[in-house]
Amino acid sequence: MRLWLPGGALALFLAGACAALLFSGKARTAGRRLAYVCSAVACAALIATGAVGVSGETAAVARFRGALPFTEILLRVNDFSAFFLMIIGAVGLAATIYSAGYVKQYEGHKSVPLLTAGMLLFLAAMACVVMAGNVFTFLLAWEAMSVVSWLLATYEHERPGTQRAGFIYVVMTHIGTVFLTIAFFILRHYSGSFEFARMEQASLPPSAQSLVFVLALIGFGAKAGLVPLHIWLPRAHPVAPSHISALMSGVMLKTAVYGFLVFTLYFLQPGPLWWGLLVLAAGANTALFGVLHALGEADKKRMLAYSSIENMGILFMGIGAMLIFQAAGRPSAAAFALAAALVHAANHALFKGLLFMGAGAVLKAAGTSNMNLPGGLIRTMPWTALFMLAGALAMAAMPPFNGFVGEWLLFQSLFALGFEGPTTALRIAGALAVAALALVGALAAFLSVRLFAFTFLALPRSEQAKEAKEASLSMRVAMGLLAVGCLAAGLLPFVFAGSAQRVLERITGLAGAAPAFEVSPAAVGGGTSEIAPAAAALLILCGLAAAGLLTRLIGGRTRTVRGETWNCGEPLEPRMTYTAGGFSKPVRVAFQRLLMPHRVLYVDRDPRTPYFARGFTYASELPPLVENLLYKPAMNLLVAGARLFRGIQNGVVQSYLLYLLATLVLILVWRIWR
Amino acid sequence: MLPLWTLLVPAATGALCYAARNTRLIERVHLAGSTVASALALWLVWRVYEEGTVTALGQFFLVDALGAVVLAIIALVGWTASLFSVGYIRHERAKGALDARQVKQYYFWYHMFVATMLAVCMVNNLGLLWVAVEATTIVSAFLVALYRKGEALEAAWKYLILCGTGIAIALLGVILLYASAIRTFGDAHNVHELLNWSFLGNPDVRLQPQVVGLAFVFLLVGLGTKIGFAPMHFWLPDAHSQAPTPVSALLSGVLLNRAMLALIRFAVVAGHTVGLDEIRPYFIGAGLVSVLFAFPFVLVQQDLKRMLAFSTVEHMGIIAVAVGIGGAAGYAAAMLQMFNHAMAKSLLFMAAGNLTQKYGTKQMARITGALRILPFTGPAALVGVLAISGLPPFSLFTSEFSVAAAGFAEGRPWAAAVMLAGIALIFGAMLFHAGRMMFGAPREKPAAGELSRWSTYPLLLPLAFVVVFGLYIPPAVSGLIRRAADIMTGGWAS
Amino acid sequence: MMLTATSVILVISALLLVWVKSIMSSIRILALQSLFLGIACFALGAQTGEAEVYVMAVLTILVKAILIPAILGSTMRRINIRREAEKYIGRGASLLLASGLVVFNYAVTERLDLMLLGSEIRTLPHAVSMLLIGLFVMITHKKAIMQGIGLIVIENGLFLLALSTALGMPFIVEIGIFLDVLVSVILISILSYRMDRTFRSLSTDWLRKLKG
Amino acid sequence: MGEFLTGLAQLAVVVLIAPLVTGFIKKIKAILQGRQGPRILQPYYDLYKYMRKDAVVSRESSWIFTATPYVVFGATLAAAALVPVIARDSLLSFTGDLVLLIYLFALARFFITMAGVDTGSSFGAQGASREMFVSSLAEPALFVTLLAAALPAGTTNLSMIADRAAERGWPTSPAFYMMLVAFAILVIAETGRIPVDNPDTHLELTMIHEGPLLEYSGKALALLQWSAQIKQVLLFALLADFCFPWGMAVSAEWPALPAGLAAFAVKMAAIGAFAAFVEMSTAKMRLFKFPRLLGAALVLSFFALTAEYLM
Repeated sequence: MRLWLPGGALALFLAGACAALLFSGKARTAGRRLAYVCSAVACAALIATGAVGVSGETAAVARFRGALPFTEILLRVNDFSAFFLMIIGAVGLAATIYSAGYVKQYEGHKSVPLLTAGMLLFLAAMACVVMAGNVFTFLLAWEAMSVVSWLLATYEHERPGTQRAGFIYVVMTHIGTVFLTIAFFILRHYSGSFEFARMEQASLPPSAQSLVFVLALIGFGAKAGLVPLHIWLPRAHPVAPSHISALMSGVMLKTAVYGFLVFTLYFLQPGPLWWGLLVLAAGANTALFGVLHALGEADKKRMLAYSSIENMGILFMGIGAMLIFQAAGRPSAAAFALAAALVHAANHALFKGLLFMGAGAVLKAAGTSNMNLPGGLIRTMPWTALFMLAGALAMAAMPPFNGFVGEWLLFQSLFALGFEGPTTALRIAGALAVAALALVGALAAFLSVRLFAFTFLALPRSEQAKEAKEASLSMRVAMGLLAVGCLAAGLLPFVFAGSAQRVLERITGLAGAAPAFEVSPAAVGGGTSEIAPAAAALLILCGLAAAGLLTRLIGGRTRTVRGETWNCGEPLEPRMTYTAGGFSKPVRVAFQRLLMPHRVLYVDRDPRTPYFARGFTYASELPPLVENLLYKPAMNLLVAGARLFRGIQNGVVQSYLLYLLATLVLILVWRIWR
Repeated sequence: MLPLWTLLVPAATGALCYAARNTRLIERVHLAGSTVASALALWLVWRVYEEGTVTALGQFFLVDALGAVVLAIIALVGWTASLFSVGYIRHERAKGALDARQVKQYYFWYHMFVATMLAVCMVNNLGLLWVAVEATTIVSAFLVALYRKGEALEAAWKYLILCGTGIAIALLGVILLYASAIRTFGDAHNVHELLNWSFLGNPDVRLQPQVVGLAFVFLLVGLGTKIGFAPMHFWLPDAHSQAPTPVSALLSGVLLNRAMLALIRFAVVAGHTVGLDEIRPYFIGAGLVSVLFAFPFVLVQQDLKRMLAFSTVEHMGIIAVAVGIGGAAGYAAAMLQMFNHAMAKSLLFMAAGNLTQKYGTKQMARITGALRILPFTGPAALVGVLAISGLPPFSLFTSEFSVAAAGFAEGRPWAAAVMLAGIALIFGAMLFHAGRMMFGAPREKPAAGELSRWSTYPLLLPLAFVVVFGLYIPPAVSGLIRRAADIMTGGWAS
Repeated sequence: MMLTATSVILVISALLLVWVKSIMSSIRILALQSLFLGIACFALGAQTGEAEVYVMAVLTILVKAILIPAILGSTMRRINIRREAEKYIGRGASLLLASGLVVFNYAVTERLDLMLLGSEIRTLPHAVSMLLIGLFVMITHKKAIMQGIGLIVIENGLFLLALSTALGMPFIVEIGIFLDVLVSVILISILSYRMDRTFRSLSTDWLRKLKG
Repeated sequence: MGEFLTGLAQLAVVVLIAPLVTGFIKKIKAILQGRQGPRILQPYYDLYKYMRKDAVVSRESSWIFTATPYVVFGATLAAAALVPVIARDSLLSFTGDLVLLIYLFALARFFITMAGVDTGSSFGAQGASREMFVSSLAEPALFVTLLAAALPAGTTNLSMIADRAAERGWPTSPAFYMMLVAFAILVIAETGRIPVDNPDTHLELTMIHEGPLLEYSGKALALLQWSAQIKQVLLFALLADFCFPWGMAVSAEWPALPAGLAAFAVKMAAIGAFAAFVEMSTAKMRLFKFPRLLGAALVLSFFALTAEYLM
């Protein structure tokens, strides 16, 4: 495994960042362009490392001695981290190309070199998290990633609400990191060293195993956005510049999945059944919560953030299924479930990155990310529309695209859980998971139609939407790259699944087992289960051809005429078309027990007659439930308690002397008593 | 004779400043004096690194590795604070908050303060150590009472009374220690030599356990008041917020380390007779209480400098927990934490000074958009806040990580876990305030732009230390810290 | 033997301080107390023949008995108004409390088996009780100056302890302690003077603005 | 090679029979309502008529509007290739084609709803919104029912499920009947029959499936109607495969295929009659009563599942 690839990539990132910052004044654009080149080459190097590393052995990349024995930086690439390096490299490459065009809008009033350098450091930090070889480096890279992404998210801190969103984000991730640190220290206690390689051989007693598992779940759950710990995600992602939120949603959440899998696969032996059940339940709950709230959102980027929560929920359902199968001693089914999770992670990175970039392009062109205002952009922004359509189809898990592969695998493993789960309770849990995943899948389709249709189709509902211009070339190239990636991953799933091959073997213990997709868990039925989306796509194509041929054959040549849309005889106005809010209204009504939407209807009564109203103003929005019910009361209690406690410093010298005397007497009494 | 010169130079500069006529001359003398003093101190530290321990005037002065680390802190922070105070005092003078006489008094007491703090880490006799610590209190009380405001007077009074009582209780401890030393070794050695660190520091010196245990309790409470451990810290926020900013930087960054050094020396002595395991719970208890006690005050704080003062209480707690955890790793972590905290806290206080002078208020609610208005101090303050809350790329993460690692290694997992939780909570509270101050659209009232060259360049030195020490600590520094840790474990091998 | 007698007198004088009403009379009691301490030190010097003890005796009388009361007196005169030394709790109650403290202290110091320091030393409980009374004075009195006086009573108690257990601290340390006490008294008087000029009263009720 | 030919034959049969089934259902409904009703072959004539008419496309719509009919027909055709109708194994059968089948229907529905919104008319968008609403409620119940149906076979391969179901003979366990009722409700919901949606009406407020098709004309409308009919046949065939799969041809020899075809015709007639009868006996439900109906289907399928587990 060539060592200089990952090392070179990190060096290039840092060099690029410095180039962007140092070249100021006249040479600013040259510096920035150099930074983009460095970043692009570095991302390519990451992809290459990943591709090579997936099959290769663990290889140490760099080791720096620290002052104290355990503060030492160690970077290494093994097959598992290589898979995630590929994701970081791919989306990083697209984001770099995209940012070349996107940052032009900040030219005048914001410092662009800072944003470019920040992005490069962010990519470097994520790569380091995945390549960390010991606890100190992991925590160093993990927190550096959080801090850099926080600073990038609050880049436009003039806008109200950005600073607060950034604050909530960085505090929640920091508190999550405390859980991780404690888990790492417990592991170190039993394994005797901070090296990950040594920690893998650690044998922990069951109680310590469960404690470390729960701490890891909370720590990484906070970063991945599992429901009770998700409140930062829908606030932080929308405020960040679009290519940064693409990186945050697409890639940063995957580093949390990487961390959790490193804990469950490498550090801990297969644990009891309740582990898997807990993760499955958390995943299902997160997925449902995410998709329902996404449907309630009017802001495009907030909706995409909630959809990221939903996809992370699906991912954790896959991991939950894997844990259950591992606990039940069914390694091949566990490998299948893990393949589902990993493939979905890669696919989600691709299509979520694409959608955020598309949203950024629309935001730049139409000036607003509110979905009810723009419309009909497909005429002015055809290319962005085409790529966004690809992204939307992938998000809705439609067959020819990559979203379907992940969901298909997950359905298979959940069906397997339903058929051959170890106990009846788990089978019913499997069935419940199937129902939840089906509902989430359908609502995701609802979501992606809403996302695409009400931005690009129908009539433009605002002036700015009318004169929207097509996104710049670099943005289109980036989006095109990702769209092609989605389609390719959809048609040839073996590429991605195959790359996770060594990891799957590691779980199943059978070296050289049939490739991931040929692994047919007995429960899911005999026969080869290699998915044939390629075959399905082929079928659809020949179906298209047949349709064209058939109609031509039977009907002969016919002309098409451009006419008026039927609107009961009146000319069609943009005001009459549905809005995104109206489109998802039935779901909000059906699930109002869960969502508790807040509606305001103000009727402007005509004073003269009680019967006629001059106008209605109607507003409906989904209150952030978890925040209102869980976080706000806790914070109010904390602040009230702090204010009460603050009274102890009452400014009176005599009382301070009394405290001093009391402490002295207290310690003396304690000493005598001991 | 080097230690004697290092003491005399600041005293002389103080006197000269007081004598000098116009402010230009005072500033020039002040700068020259502080540069020479810091250079001498650093040279002394280098000699300690070379020869192990430096003694002068026949064992009157004795600087070991432990003292050298603390000496290095006063050298660096003292120098930056003196650079900063030139700009600060000019601005205060221009604003009319200080008249000519007060400026002269300021410089005089400033150098006296530096002199007494230098004495604490160089003096050999533990009794004189107590006298030096008492002297620092009195001298800094003059500095706290510099402004002609009611609050400054109130803060100085509380500072004097509380620390005076605390120090008196500590004196009780020293007397008991000395009495038991006389009782056991009275005849063998000359009476004056019994209280010397060179004598009491040896591990084979055993005094009477009960007496030493009791003495340590008085010392802990007494010096604890001076360090600012939780239930006895009430003077600290008042004194640090009312003092002129360079002085509060010295108070927070340096003075508390002196008291901690004294407490550590007495702990090492008590440890030899009573055994470290009995001393440890005191330190860990005081440390944890301080860390947890500081959180509510930081959360609902309105005054910027008071928030920084409470953050100092928290960090003194962390150092106490590190010393309490003990072992080579624990003590090394404590020393590293002491150094890093001094750097980060002085950076933050100087940045806070700029902010308060620029916005003309200490209320955090009225400071917004600092990143845009103070292009250098804003980011420096942000780096300071991130560093002080222990975020990785900076030095404090390394030391807090090693404290926690030592905690888990030495079998004190719960203490380390509670400490980590406390640090995270205070991080949230501080960032809440810092975020509101740094970000946001700047109002038009305070015009953008830094105050003066004097107020920005001094920030560079601590900023460099905070950032560099995050990833790479030069072997010289880590060697010194490791040797200081050996002293704390094995006692002073003469 | 002489030492234990003087220490009893010192404790009584401290209790008297708690009882007395006006500030000037408490300064006089303080001077008296320091004088007794000096005499006891002089006697001890005679008994042991140590030169240093003599010097310390002279110093105590000079600094603590004469100089400090003079400084405090002059500050009070400069404020030129006869002041009440009101307390938070009435005279009777505070006297009761103070003596209660002394009794508690005697019970405790016995249990602390400090007799290892020398069977013949009886003055340890007295010293600790003077410390407690000093603290008590500082806690109960409203007037700032009284807190200063409480501080000096504590210093006297500690000096007594040092004398009885170890014939006083090493000479340089004693000089240091005297210097510190002297400078802190000077500082207290400056601050009280400035407090009077800013708040026109010495009561610590004015010193309550810095909260939280 | 024989396999491939039978698969193609099956595909042709499904595509050709689809309009006949719709015509048959309309005929049965007419007879039950006591009127003569259109002739059974009327759908064929309609399709032929549409094929030859010129199309009118609204000015606001984009290329998606014109592409939708072909994508929908293609997806339905692909779905037809998966479902075993006459012979046991369909043109393309692999484990997990059950999931692919449902997602192909979802792809068709995705494009129809987009076309509905594309024209900018509120009827299309309203129909699209309700179509997605119904399908998102129906899908969980559908998946659990399929899980319950496929449980005895233990695999998600449609052909193998049909084989296992055939060997089992007439089931006696109550689980089967609960699953059957749930499956029936879902088939009606998916094909847009009366209790859920009225296929014959063009009344703006009630039509769900017809809404997006409002703007279509000419060849496009023919394709869309045809694929709707094919989808209906496929769903009926799915119901037949799971619940009464007897009579399907096992091998490609001479006597098996026509017998399979005959059995298939009988089954389609039976299910069509049942659908017509249901349409006659119930009125269309209010939109926000659907969650209750489809929730009932979900609960029924869960009971079937647990009963199956406990058996």
